[in-house]
Amino acid sequence: MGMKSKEKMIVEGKRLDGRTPDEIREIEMKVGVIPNANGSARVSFGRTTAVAAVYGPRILHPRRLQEPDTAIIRCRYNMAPFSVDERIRPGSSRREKEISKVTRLALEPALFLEKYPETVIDIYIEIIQADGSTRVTGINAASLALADAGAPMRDLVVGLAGGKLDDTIIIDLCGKEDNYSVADIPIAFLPRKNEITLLQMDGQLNPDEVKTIVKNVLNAGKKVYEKQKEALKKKYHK
Amino acid sequence: MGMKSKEKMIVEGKRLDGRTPDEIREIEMKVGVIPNANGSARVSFGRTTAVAAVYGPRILHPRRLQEPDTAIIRCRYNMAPFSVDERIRPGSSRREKEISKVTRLALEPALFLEKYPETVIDIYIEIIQADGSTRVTGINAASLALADAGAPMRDLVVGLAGGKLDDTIIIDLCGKEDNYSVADIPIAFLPRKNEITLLQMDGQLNPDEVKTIVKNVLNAGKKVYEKQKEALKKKYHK
Amino acid sequence: MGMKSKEKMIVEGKRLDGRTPDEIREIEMKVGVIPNANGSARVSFGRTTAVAAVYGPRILHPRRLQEPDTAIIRCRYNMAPFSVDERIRPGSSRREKEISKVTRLALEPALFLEKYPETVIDIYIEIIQADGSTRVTGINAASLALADAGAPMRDLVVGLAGGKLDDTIIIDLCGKEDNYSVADIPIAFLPRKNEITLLQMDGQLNPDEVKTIVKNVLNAGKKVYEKQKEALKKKYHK
Amino acid sequence: MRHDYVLKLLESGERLDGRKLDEFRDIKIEVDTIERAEGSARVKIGKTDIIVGIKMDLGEPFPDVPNQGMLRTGAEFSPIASPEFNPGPPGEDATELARVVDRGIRESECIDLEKLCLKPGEQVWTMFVDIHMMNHDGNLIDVSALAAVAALMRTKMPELEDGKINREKLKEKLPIKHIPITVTVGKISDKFLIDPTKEEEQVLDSKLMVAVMEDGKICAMQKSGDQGLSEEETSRMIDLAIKKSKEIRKLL
Amino acid sequence: MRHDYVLKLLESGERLDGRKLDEFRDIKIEVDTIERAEGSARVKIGKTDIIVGIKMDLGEPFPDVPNQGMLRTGAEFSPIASPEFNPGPPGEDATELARVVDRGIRESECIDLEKLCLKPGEQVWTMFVDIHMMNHDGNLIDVSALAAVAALMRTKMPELEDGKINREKLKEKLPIKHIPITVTVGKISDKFLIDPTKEEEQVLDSKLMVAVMEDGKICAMQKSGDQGLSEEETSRMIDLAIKKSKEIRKLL
Amino acid sequence: MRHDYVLKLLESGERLDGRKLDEFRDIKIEVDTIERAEGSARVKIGKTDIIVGIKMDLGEPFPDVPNQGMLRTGAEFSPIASPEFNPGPPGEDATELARVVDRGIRESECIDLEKLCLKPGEQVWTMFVDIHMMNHDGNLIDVSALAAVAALMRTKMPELEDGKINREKLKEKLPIKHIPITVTVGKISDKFLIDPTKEEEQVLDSKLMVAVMEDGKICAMQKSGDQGLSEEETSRMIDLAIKKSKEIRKLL
Repeated sequence: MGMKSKEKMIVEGKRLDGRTPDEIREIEMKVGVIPNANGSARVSFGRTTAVAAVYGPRILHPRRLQEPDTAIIRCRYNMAPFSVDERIRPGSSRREKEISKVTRLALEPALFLEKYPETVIDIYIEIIQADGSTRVTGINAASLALADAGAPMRDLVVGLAGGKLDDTIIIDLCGKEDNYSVADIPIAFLPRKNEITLLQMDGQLNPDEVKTIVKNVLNAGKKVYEKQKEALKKKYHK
Repeated sequence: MGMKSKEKMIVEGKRLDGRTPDEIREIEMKVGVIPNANGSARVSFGRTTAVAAVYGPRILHPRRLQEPDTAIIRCRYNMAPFSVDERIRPGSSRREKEISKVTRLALEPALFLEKYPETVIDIYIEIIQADGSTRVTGINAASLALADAGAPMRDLVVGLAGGKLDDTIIIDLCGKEDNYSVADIPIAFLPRKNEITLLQMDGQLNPDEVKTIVKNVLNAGKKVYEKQKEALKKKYHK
Repeated sequence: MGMKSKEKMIVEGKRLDGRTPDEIREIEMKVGVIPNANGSARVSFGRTTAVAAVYGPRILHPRRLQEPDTAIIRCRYNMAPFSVDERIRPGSSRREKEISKVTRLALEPALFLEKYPETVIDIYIEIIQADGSTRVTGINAASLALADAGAPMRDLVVGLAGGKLDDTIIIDLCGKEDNYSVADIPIAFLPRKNEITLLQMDGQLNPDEVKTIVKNVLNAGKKVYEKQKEALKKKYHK
Repeated sequence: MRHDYVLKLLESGERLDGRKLDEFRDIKIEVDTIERAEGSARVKIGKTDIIVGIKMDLGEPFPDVPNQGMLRTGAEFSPIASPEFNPGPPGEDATELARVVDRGIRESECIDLEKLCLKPGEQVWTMFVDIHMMNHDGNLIDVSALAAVAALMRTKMPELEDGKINREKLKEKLPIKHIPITVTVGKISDKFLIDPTKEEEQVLDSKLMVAVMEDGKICAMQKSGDQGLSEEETSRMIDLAIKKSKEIRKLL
Repeated sequence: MRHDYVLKLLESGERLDGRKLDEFRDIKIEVDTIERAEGSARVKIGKTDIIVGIKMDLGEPFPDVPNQGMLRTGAEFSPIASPEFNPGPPGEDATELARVVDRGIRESECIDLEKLCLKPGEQVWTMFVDIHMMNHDGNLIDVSALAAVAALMRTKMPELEDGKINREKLKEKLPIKHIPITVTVGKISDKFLIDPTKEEEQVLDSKLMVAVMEDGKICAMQKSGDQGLSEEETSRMIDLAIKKSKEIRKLL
Repeated sequence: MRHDYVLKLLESGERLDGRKLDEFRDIKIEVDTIERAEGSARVKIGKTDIIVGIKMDLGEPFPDVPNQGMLRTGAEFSPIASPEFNPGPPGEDATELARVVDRGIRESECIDLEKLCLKPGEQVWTMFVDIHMMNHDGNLIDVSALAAVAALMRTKMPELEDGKINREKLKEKLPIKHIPITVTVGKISDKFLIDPTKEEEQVLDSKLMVAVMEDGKICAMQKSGDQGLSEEETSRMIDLAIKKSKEIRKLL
């Protein structure tokens, strides 16, 4: 956002990479990619790739941090140094800290945390390669990793971004579209009841546009949901 | 100190801001300014403003830091990023660390710490705006905040700086006077018994000058003491 | 390493400082140099000087770090800010971290750690002045400090570096030789059984050269061993 | 007990302090509180009390926007403001606060950053927006965002003399283009409320922060809280935020 | 119990997974896994899984080698890779790993650093070699070193346009001169083995890491583990490492 | 027990080591102990043992004093020096020590900083004064300040060749103008004493550090300890410090 392109980004209804406005990039999902983890998954949307691992539930130390009636979730979203053009120095940036927090809040409503009092569940998300929509890609990976770990869940959590580019409402923004978009709305939700658990926005939109984008993302997100379920099935049926 | 002014700083007995050598800037003091704190106060000397809050006594964790026969004082002196010309980066500088220590030592002799074994009393001082004499302004604020918190005290603690500018002994240095002064002596003391609890010096003075300045500050400090008592009275009689 | 000298570093069998290839610089060793420590020593090889202090065994806190059947060794190798040409900023560099680890591993095999369960032994090594071979000089100092502390030891630990300069195998590299050497092999060993406990290498050598250097260092190290024993004797017979 | 009482009251549409659900506490805006800053404001909403100070400095622009001034927003949860705050580097919540306030200013194009360019690619003005907390009684984001905007509106740029800053001469105002107002709407069961106190925040299901421009456009949003929202709830919360932003805007 | 069992097996020359003592696990090398990096490789040996990405940037050379490009190697023990790893700055072991891999590259003169100088004393290329761990099942150094070399061999330098990097145009390969292969030999009682799993590493007496060049020269060594080695054992471990390095070299 | 005994002795005017109250322990000053530093000194007073090393480097001056060299004083409470010290960044006491020593040097105008300017506003000499503790047995400030001054007096500036430092050629001495001597006076009940051991420090009521110039002027003071001082006590402590500073001065 903030940057203005001199040229049109959408020409004759086609986006830079040839997609239509409501088309999601190629999605790849695989669970069980990290043998050491209790659950794990790798998710790609085009060139954006996230790997998530879940460790736990395990007893939390020191004891004074334990909660007597619930498990605690700790979440770290991290960009690999080589994931973007300019190398990222290791260590959490402010952006990574904020995304770690909203990701945790996006996942918590899906979990029956009260089943594991006094424990901690660690969710680590690594963005191996970044080309837009990294936080929602990370949420998809974390959702699958939690399911792979056998965590009791109300539903899976689906992540997908919507936005506006030129005058067009689009979904699943790639990196360049993100830079030149009018607005970007990353969303996470539980598809069964359409419960929104992450909602952020950058840019300028009138309220109706916001509502349209939210609706579009909830609809298109169903495809992402199917992909998640497929990936989980593949694990058990191969 | 260290910088030399080309011009006289005191002309016909008047300082830059029109004060006489033994005149203190306008003082404002108010207690109970932070509703969440156990005690709090705001103190201004001219454009220098300090806010202090006291939290505690509260049980100290982890337990191995507790003292079985006394409360522990922790003190943090902090400059707001916008308090001076050049923005200050957050995080304790070496200067702030040193002042935090001497401030703690300036306050401790006033307190009956043995009344609260195993506890900690936290004193936080924020310099909201700085125009010289910040550490003594902070001590005045902390003294009032402790009294406001109902801490059992032998006496209030009064802070006031003295110094030498051109050939003249002055008190309550403002920022510019501090920069161009021959010497600066911040002092804190318990007025009832004239017990000095903070005494530092920068600059060059012969011993008699030092002694004169100490005497002047102890005298002029009585006015600051009265202001403190007034501020405390106002709290109960309004 | 990596830098190439335009001139020969060894001329007519003599090194820059007049030594023959298999000659060690002047060695000074003294134990008991730090009154507060349980054991301590200062060791110089030419202009390289290391001081080591041992504190412990003492009970380890917090308790969950204790080992029920053995003492734990903590080791810090640190360069004084003024020990080299360009002032070193305080705080552990990556190099210091790595050397701290290999030094600990070089010393552990000499110690009967099982005698002091639940405790920690702290070994602090300060390089006061650096002119090559600092890690092995530090190991010699630490070995003496441990013996001075009365730690039960299988043997002393001897440190000595070997290498290749021009076409010549040498031992005890000074700083300049280190910079221009073909290869550098710092070694530590327990002389009684010739057990190698530290072995690192930088540079390029064929395997036979490596083996020759290892043999040479084990041989020449006997002199260092004698110096260590002398230094310990001096402590008791003066 | 207290927690349950606050919860029950809210579920029945009432509040401990007698306010209506869509009513703000008393709002006080004081400007130019810090004479030594280039701009400043102190905003109290109820017992929440926040000072924002603006400092202007020179810097090198980011390579991808070589002709734009820079905005840097920082927030510290100062330990004077609450018994739960501790000294130390900003945690998750302080970082989020700073970033959300920054986003509202940035995305609304509040300041004409191109007018803050001195030499493209080499030298631009940097605005440091520092959020300093005095007392925390809930709704930190709305109070901070309001104080930030109020401070920016009063900020005067120091003069440059021979390429150096002279802070004793402040003249021109910052080039303000738009004014974003941030309103956070809380949800509990089927009720929506605004301006929650710290006690109320502890029982909320979720919150939606919405930054609104003069023309009713939205320029930033952030959901928070550990419960989900339906599409319809989201819409209603956005609408309420827009409505209440107009009330606040009148105070500036 | 498990620990004792692994120990006994090894002492009798056997391994839990049926391998011979001098046998590697399955080795898979994937290159160009990270399209956005200038070079990358992912190496799996058994269940140990490591990605190395190379980023090229411009920098000022070190004053003592004003005409050489710079190499910076970093390693993080990412917490996704093992239950024992925690977030935070690199500890002793991660620091050692990065430094040992760096040493193998540097001392072998793997890259012709002088060809990476743009303006002596002022501007040179910097290579950032970042080791990113995906799963840790032992032998981290060999796997990391192999991935680093495989990634460097595929690295293409971005073009410079008006002194700025254009990463969309990658053309020339890095000037590779030598290829070091690192093999770590473990010792337990009187047995030597290679490519230990994490379980095996826990019972080893000591390890010797040896980096070997094409012509059989050694360019770096590092002993590890808490037991000593005799001169003769050292020789035998070096010889075994050189022999096994030839097998690995064929895979590149 | 020991604590009470030391206390009682002092209150009756006696000391554990038989010294008079106004008597220093043995003072040993060794100079040029660190050949690789531009200046160095090691001072032992009793069992307190401190090395100060001076490094000279080039730097950019502070904007408000563009024609003055810079002084940077650092102190680490090295863990080799005392069982209570731990590795890590300097705490409150180490920071105070460094700042108090720095103040004595700076305020006495010990070094003619204007002579250390190479190009006004652009390049000046920086002096790094690093205080390295070898053994701590009390009175750290006096010992450190003495070692710092002794080291500065011996410091030689490296030559500049083509704008680069050549540390193999040290010629000119630092331009020393004044020599501050720091004496700390302790108080217990109605007694004053100097040069306390670590044990004695633990029972003192308060301390006053006084830095004194050749002509008897005072250039820095710092009160410490958790008890107050009367005006008259302060005067007597200043007078004692001045008197004792003359003894120390003779040793340089």
